[in-house]
Amino acid sequence: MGMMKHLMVRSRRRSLWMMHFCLGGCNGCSIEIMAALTPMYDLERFGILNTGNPKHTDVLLVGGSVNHRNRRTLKNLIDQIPAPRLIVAVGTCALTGGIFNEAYNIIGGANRVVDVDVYVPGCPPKPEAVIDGILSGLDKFEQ
Amino acid sequence: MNLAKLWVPAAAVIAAPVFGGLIAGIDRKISARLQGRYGPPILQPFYDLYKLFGKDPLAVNRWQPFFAAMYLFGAAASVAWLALGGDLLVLFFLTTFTVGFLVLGASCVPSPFSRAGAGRELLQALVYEPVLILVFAAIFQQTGRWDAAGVWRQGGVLLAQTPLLYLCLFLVLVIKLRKSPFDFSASPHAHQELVRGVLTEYSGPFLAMVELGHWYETALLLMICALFWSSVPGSAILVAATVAGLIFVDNLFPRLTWRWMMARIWLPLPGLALLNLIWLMV
Amino acid sequence: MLESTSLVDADRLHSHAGNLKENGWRLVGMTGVAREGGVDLFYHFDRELKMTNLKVETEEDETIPSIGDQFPGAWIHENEIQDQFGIRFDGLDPDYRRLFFLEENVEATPICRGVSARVSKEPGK
Amino acid sequence: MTVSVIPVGPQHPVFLEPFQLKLVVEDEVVSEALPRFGYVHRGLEALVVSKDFRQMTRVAERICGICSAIHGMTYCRAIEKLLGITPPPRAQMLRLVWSELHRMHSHLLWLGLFAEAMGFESLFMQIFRIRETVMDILEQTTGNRVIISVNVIGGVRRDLDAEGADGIRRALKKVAGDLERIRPVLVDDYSVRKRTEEKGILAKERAYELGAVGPVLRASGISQDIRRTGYGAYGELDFEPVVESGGDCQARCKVRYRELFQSMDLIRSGLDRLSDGEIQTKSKEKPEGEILVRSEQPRGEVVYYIRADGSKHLQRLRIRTPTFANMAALMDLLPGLDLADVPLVTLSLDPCIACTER
Repeated sequence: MGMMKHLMVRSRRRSLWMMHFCLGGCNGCSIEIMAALTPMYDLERFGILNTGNPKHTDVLLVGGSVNHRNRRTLKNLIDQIPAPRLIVAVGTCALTGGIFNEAYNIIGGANRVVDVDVYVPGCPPKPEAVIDGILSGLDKFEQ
Repeated sequence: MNLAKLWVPAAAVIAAPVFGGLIAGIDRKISARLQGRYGPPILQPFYDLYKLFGKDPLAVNRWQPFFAAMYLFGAAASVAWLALGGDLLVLFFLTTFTVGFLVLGASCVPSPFSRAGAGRELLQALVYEPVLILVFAAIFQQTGRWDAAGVWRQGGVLLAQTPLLYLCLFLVLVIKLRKSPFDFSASPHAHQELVRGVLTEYSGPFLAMVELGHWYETALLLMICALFWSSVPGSAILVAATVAGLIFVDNLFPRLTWRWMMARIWLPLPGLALLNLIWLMV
Repeated sequence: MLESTSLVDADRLHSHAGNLKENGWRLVGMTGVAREGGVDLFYHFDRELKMTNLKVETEEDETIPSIGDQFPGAWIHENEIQDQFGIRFDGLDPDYRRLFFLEENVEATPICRGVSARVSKEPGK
Repeated sequence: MTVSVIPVGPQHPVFLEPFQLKLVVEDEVVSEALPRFGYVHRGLEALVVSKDFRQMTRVAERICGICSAIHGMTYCRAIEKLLGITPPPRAQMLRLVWSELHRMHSHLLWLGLFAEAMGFESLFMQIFRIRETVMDILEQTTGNRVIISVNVIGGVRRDLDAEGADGIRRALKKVAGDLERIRPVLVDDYSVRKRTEEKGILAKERAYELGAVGPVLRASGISQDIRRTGYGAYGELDFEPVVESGGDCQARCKVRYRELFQSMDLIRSGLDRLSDGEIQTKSKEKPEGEILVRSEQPRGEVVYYIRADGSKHLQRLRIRTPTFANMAALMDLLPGLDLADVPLVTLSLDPCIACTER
């Protein structure tokens, strides 16, 4: 039994299917996440695969700040992700609302809607930082 | 009935997914290298599968897990049947049923992506099923046997007489394994119009079951390929070459549309197979 | 004051826009600027890299004729203005009824300094 | 006949950003399309209330990450006109160099996503590999990859030394070679042509009537490029807009592919003509007046309207972004398309939702 559990933790750490959802931001984080998938950075060597379907997702990368319309969309998406899941907020907007925090349609960072596990600061964070952020969240799967 | 004989299919049922998973892992690694990336470890598909079994089971309705299980069962039974040396015609019906369950599972949910994927899966079956039956007919024509065990014992290089048929079978493999340019019903690559089509609504353990079924199907099709050069080293070479060809084709093409497949592939493919068959007969 | 801007009445907007269209002008965009008691609406047109503008001075909550029938790309500009300034456009298609960019709980906001922004925000979560 | 409603988005792998297309589909043919926006709407034009006109440069850069350099430049140009100052020639030329590098990174990103929308994974990876060269040179010369923040009111923030200029030249040589190598696949390959030719045709007159801008308009055979107005240092350089006549996805792809080479030419001749001198004109004034300024972004013409009353805060800032203008064209193209072509045709207009909604 112990071995099965050990193997499960190992599998979860080695196989992360990710989805990124860009909210009200400038899109810069989104393209850096795309860049992290490509030859220079190659997320797949860590077993991280881009799925784009919440039902297949283990790790959700949220970029951008929450506004009044996408709040519900984000909540719906999270509800469709089967546990255990990891939620990573990428970029300053997703952390606090960033430069747009005072704008009339912005509620704030992603933590206003969901419980974020890892925060990756930067405007936008470099792909290395995104990779580091995802991998540093893996300890959540130990439990 | 000799009980000892049952060891062979039992071993095949255990070995086939390992084989199918390894093929998937090698495919991902080589594809990554072709794209200039480092790529995941070869064992990646097994990590993925085991992880999926550990996710929360979220089924859309009661039928979905049932159809996923039936698909897995059908695929495993086909492999067992072939390993048992069973009749090729029965195998043909078994594979048809297997696909049927996949389509049913995809159309029992309300998601339009899944349903559209199911429709396309059916169209694909329409394209490759006639070829499969012609392949079996050609094997019979050449060896005089319907049962796989007999065909294998007969030996010989079937490939020498059936190059066109083998080409058709290769295209069937491209379609069945959802490689570009025919990856429109449930592509493993996310960025496509249907968000994984047939598999959209499956999650966690049910997705793992479908994935496992897919590995059985991979193994089954490659076992059929092996019949074309029935000696151990021969079939090993043939299967390796076929897999390499699949990976290259996958990386050389963009996805085309099902309309293109119906217009350009649907009739020519069985036509080509038939041509080869007629050539065998005269 | 912007260069080459002509002030027109709301009810003559259609004929002016029609004139411009016949002469090969292209609708570039629309800008709303709030002032006390109303909104200044600018229609920007372009032809061979030269620009011309029409300016309509509207009262609060006035209904303006849509120029969507002359310039089919106008709907997106008009819907946005409708969201942000509360002006209605007559004959707008498709009409998002002030829900183009904003949710119901965010009221129309005249986005200009000096005019108070009316936003009711409900808390997140 | 089966009629179904397929909601593409707000989360869909083909779109990087949330944006919904409700498609009414009859037998996998789209009969009606209704877009839904507002998922990215921030209301940043209203930020002029709380941020002064110098801080707004940083906001303008963050309208959209893909076109940020040119947004920043256009905003600065507008304020400079209101202040009555002109940046020194060296700053003007540096702005051109960085704008064109940014255009290259945007176009390469688009080419990659376009390949991916076709399901051509390996081409996607190759194009992104080429793009990294451009990203590296942006990082080397400005310190950041995406939002390079080089523009300030009155000039640029960073200078380019001879080493940096040589680095850019070397990188361009590499990119040009790599791009030539993917040309047969991108333009001549049978299966790629099968997916892109005669898909989503936008006729010349219709494109003009709908107010389409940028590569979309140029792919439909209309030669329009705001850079031809000669703003900044563009007046000193000689170039012709890239025009194709097909109006389909293939033509839009070709326009952007050829524009990459055009940008490289502009950068090279810009670097050759780089004069010595200051990189910033300082001014202590506050902007006053009303102005309309246009620039050519990777996606087309962007229009800034600014009204200022001589105080620290602007009175009104209005930005008409290129995708905002192209949306009407997209809605005109969708009905009648095959479902499989919807992502490709949508992407061929290079929609930037962050720009559209601001």
